[in-house]
Amino acid sequence: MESIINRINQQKFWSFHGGVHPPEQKTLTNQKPIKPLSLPEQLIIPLQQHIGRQGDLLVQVGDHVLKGQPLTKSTNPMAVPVHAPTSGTITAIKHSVIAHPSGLSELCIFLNVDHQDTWVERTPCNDVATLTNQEIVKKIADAGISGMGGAGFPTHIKVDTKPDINFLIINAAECEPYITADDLLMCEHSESIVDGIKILNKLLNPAFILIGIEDNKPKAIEALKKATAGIEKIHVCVVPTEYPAGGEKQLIQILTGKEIKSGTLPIKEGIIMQNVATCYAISEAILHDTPLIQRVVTVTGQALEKPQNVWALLGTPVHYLLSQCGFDNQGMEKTPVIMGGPMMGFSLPTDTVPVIKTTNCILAPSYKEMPSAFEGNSAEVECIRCGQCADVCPTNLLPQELQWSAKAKDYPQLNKLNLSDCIDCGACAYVCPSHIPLVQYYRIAKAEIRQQQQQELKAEKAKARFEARKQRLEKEKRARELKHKKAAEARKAAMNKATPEATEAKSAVAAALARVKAKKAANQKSPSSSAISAPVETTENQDNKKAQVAAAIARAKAKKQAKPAPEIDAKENAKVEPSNTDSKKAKIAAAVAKAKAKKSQEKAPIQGQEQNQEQTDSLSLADKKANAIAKAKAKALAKKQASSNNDSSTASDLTIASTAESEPAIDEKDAKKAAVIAKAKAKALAKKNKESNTDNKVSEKNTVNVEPRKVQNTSETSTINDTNNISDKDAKKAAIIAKAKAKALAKKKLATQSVSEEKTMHEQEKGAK
Amino acid sequence: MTDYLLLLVATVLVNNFVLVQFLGLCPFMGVSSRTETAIGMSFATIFVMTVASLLSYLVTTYLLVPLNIEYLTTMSFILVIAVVVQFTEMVVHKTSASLYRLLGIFLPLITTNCAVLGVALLNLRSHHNFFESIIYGFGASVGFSLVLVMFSAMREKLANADVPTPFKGAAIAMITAGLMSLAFMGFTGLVKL
Amino acid sequence: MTLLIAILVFGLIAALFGALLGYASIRFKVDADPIVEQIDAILPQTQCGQCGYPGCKPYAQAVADGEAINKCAPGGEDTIKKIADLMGVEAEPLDESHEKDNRPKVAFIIEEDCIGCTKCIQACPVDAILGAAKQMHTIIADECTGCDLCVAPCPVDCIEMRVVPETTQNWLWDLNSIPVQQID
Amino acid sequence: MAFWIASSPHNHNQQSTSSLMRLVIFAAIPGIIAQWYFFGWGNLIHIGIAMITAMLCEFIVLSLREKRITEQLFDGSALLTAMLIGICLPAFAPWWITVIGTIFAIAIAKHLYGGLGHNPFNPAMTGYVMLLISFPLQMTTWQPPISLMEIELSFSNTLTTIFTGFTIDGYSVEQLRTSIDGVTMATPLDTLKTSITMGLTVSETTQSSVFGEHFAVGWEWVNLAFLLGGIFLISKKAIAWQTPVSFLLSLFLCSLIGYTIVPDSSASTMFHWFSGATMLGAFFILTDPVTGATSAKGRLIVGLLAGLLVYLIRVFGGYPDGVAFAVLLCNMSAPLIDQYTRPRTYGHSKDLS
Repeated sequence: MESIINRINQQKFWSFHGGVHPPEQKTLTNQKPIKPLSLPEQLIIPLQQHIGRQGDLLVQVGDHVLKGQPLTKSTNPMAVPVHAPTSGTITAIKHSVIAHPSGLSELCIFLNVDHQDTWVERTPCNDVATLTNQEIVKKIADAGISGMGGAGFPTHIKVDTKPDINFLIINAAECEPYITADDLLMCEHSESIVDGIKILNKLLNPAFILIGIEDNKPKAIEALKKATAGIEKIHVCVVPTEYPAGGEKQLIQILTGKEIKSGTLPIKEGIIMQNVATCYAISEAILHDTPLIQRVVTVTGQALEKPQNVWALLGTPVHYLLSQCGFDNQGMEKTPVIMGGPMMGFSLPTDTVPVIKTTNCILAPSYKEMPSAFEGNSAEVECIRCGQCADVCPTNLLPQELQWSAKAKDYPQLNKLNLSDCIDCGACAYVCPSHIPLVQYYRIAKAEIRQQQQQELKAEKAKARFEARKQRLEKEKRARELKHKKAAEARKAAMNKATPEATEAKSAVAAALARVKAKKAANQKSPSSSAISAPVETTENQDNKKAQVAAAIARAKAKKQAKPAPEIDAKENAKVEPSNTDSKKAKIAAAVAKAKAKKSQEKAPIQGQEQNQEQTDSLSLADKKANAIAKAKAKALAKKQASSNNDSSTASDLTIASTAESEPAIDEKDAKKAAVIAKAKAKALAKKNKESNTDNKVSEKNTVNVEPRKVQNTSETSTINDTNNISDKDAKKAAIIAKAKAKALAKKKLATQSVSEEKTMHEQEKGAK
Repeated sequence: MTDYLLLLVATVLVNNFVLVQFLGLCPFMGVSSRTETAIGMSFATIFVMTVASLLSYLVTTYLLVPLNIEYLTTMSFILVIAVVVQFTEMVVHKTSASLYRLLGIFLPLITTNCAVLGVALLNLRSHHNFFESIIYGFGASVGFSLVLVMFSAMREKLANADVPTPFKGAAIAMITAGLMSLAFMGFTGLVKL
Repeated sequence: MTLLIAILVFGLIAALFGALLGYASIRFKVDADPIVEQIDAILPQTQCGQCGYPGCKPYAQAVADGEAINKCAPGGEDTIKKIADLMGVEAEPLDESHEKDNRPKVAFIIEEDCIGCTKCIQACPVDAILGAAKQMHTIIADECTGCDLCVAPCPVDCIEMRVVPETTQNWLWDLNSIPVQQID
Repeated sequence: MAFWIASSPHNHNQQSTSSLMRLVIFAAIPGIIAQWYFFGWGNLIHIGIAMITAMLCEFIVLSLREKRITEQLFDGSALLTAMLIGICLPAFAPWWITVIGTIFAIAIAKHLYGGLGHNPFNPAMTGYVMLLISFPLQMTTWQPPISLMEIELSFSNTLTTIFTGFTIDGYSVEQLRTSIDGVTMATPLDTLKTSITMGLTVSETTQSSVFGEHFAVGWEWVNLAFLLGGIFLISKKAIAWQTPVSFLLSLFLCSLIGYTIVPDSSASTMFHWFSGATMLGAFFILTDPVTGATSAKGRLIVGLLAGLLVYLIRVFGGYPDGVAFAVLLCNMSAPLIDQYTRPRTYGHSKDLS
């Protein structure tokens, strides 16, 4: 400890293995001030902009939101909310391409900017000392702050740690070439950054605070030194410029000489690292009650006329930033636009991708400055084992051997070679004379290993469930045998003596017979009876059951009759379909028509006019029936829910197929079950809402745990969506609600769950870094 | 002492059983696809060959020669070797089930490994004394193990190589063994006994 | 005379060695063959029965007894390779009677069509279907192994196998499949 | 025009394999010039033959294997192999020796294993050793340094000797190899070995004219030139420094020990350094990354092993020079050495709890 401090005081630091010196190109942007951008027309705000979970939606399409208003709410510790970066109207909530290397789409809020830029009411805090630590942490969480350097780990989790902290390291290294966002932020807002550091100091109370900064930012060093002049605890540590000195583990090694054991977090060594931009965001959030809605983005590269750092609102599409900086891609056959730096950034498939909390750079290189960005993998030749990759690897891996194993998909060998310790920095691929995209091979291998591990976990679980089921079946079988034996004995006894029991048994048989008869009768007159029973709110379950039976029979009938039906019929039916106003009806009709068409293709058409006639008749009948039944079902379910909402006995109401006797985690299972049930329930509810738009009362009554508003949301959003997607969307929305409910049911579980989640998030962050 | 040392060097390198005398090629090709297996096999073979050459010396000197039944040499050697191999197999099975499975058929096949019988017979032919026999057996097996382990490491590396299809697998392994033999020619004349 | 001596001597040696081996066989006795457990650990535990055995464990037992190693369709080439490694045999291509497409799938119940017959619940080997008689059923997607054993029993064909959609969580870094925007 | 997806990192230091190969070839030029200066045209002609054969062979094999011919043919690796074979061969060896050796090196030692990057043995040395074992007579037709030769040796004379076995004037190889004092010349290493076997001491042996003033006429300068080229390569970071340094050190130590124990029958340390193929082996052959060890520690071990083997074979073995064999033996052990010299990955220290 002493020696570490001595060395820090002497500005004599350690070094890490390897490292490279790619052309820095920071002069493109580091001389110009950060430019505030005018408001774009539309913002696209992804619900998830960090590692962890996405929050629950708080707004709906058509809502007008104010600047700084939260758009999502976090119920999970790993979720952080997103806020409206400016005032405007929400025009859509739909899937859109997000800032992720995969170019996949996720749920985004589309905000049409009204150019008023009206703030929500804010309560600035002038004195941090008046706040308790819990309040600060809560404020950080509510401001939606997640790590702004790399992977975007929720900050409030990182600062809410208990053990003694030796070092708080502020990562200002910014080792990636081209990027100067942190550099300029430090130059222009060093006071705010130091305020943020002070807040972190209050929260964590570390023994030392080290600011690690590379020596290629003299102005920022100056500014920081000035801002921290009076503070004993804070040391500005100027480290030599070398990529990747800004990696978490590398910076720790440089500043303290310590290594973080593989698979653990720095906190285990009493070290916490925060990015400078995060410090700035913290001070903004605490002192000015400004949530994280904008950040500095370096827009750079020689394909731009005016490369510059800008204050970009989160959600600003990349094309807006590029056009503001004079993007000129005329005469370029390929246009690589990279989000992040040239070493670890990813290229974008489209320019509608929005800026998110972790976006620190948009790079549009010209062919001349970065030919390899245009080549892709085409330049790859055979590895000659030159070993340069191993010389530059900051974690001292053997990239070359990893590459052979990754190509051969030899995962055990990859684990043996510690592939998981690779930080994806790209130094190896940067120096590879054979131009092998090493990092890409590792990423694929890592993803596949992760998937395999998940599959193994799943297999284990499946095995346990399978065994449990086998045991249960065995038990049931034994029980049944026992029962049969008893029954047989009882019957024998009854035969012998005409006891009252015998008559009872007889009556039971008679009752059963009667029931069957009743059912049959119901079959015959089902169209009318169920049609009637649906609108009338009967409280008896029997009707409901009847209706369902009827539905099944009707469907079966329809199926049967559909068999001989010719194809024309199906077409006719399809023609009739659009005229149906009720979407539900239409869908069922469509399904029936589909089934019919399928069947008619399978079987040779034996045609007859009477048959045809009959067929169409029953079709319409079936339509009506099905519709009515669906309604009835929904209502019955809703009712049931209402009655059993106060207690959690819903689970016992329904016979659940899976018994959890042998499962160790009984609570968790229950919760899950409840979630599924709730999902089904919620779905029925939603359907009902949709169908009979009038009764808000029912939904209000029904939702003790679930907020009425949300249910409405669900139904409304789903109506605007494409009807084909309805079931899908419904299910998803319902799942969200169900999750909430499940949580309420298993409050105890939540704590442990979140802990484990946190762990996995940590791991993910590490991987991402 | 120097003689023994030279004998050892000669058997390990100069007259390497596998690459120079071409004995024991079956397990050399068979269990060299993984280093781990090869090392296991090496230990098993070292044990078997050393003990077999010791026992065969004893059997020859104290049974066959006094009783004048040298014509049964081969038979008695086979008996000795078979017992030692069986014993080794049991021990390996008990101590390391995975190694047992990895070695598979090659473990009992040490019995028919010509190197083992070869060691016993060559001992007899070169009129080695008790210690020489042991050293010869040990040296031969160490030489066998050395090239086996090296070869297995090479084959692991080769597993990822882009070998033309007709030469994949055993073919390229044979070529590699040939080239190794070529390299071992460099030891020719190193020790003059 | 020499012949007799030879026979005698060899008999003695053989008896001695026999005794040694006999002792060793008791001393170094190996109880069970743990290979079945190891194979079972490799199998994907979908319990789908596509191999012709009623579950993964029985198939593991069968493989240990010499059954072909290429019958596990859900496991695919990976599993075959691992079993081959474990058993010390050459890996074979997947049995041709299985379909090639072994992307991960989960069952999905088209809930509008479900009549609540519970037949699928009885078929599910891992209790991943939730529902009751006359109630709509649903699949617990997290628990579903994609064995498709529930598809056949459904009387109204309302269960289908859906390929697990690609998300940012399970994306396998296939850069070539990303559709890029064309700009003019 | 379209957006373009590529994997990170997006920039690159713009080095390439072929430029690396070219650099190695260029670095060998001083040595070749020295060889030409002291030994005449022989090796230059062999290098030429070998290069032509290598390119043809490479072209045929690549087209048979349906590879990207244009890129792989000119990556320089085949030329480098050919050059090394040409340098190593005796100057008067017949032309077909070169052709066979080169074909063996390119087709069998390299392409059967999958081409550049996959070959476990150094192709040039494999070809050389194969020749040495198969054609011992032709492979010992060493030419004495020009200064010691009786017959004037012009380019055309050398050429006809290589292709027909006789000079234009009808001298045979044997006659050419006879020196002024009427003894058939051998390499200094060969001479040393023969005389020591005959019971002469080193000091007696080195009276022979092949040893010249220092260690060996011509050879010392050739080795020095290769040493310079090697240092250039190290300074350019084209080769790793560990292998040559540990190799030379190991050879130095071995010969020093030998010299200290039996000074009469041991050559000096510098003789070992500056005769035979020591420097060529140290900087141009052992450093071949494809066949060597990959980790720094591994390289050190390979160098030590090679030094020991070279010394053992030179002093005790049946062949006058052991570099080629030592290289092959090191190639053989490199994968095993690699397996046991993997560096400790960050965060995997034992004292981290």
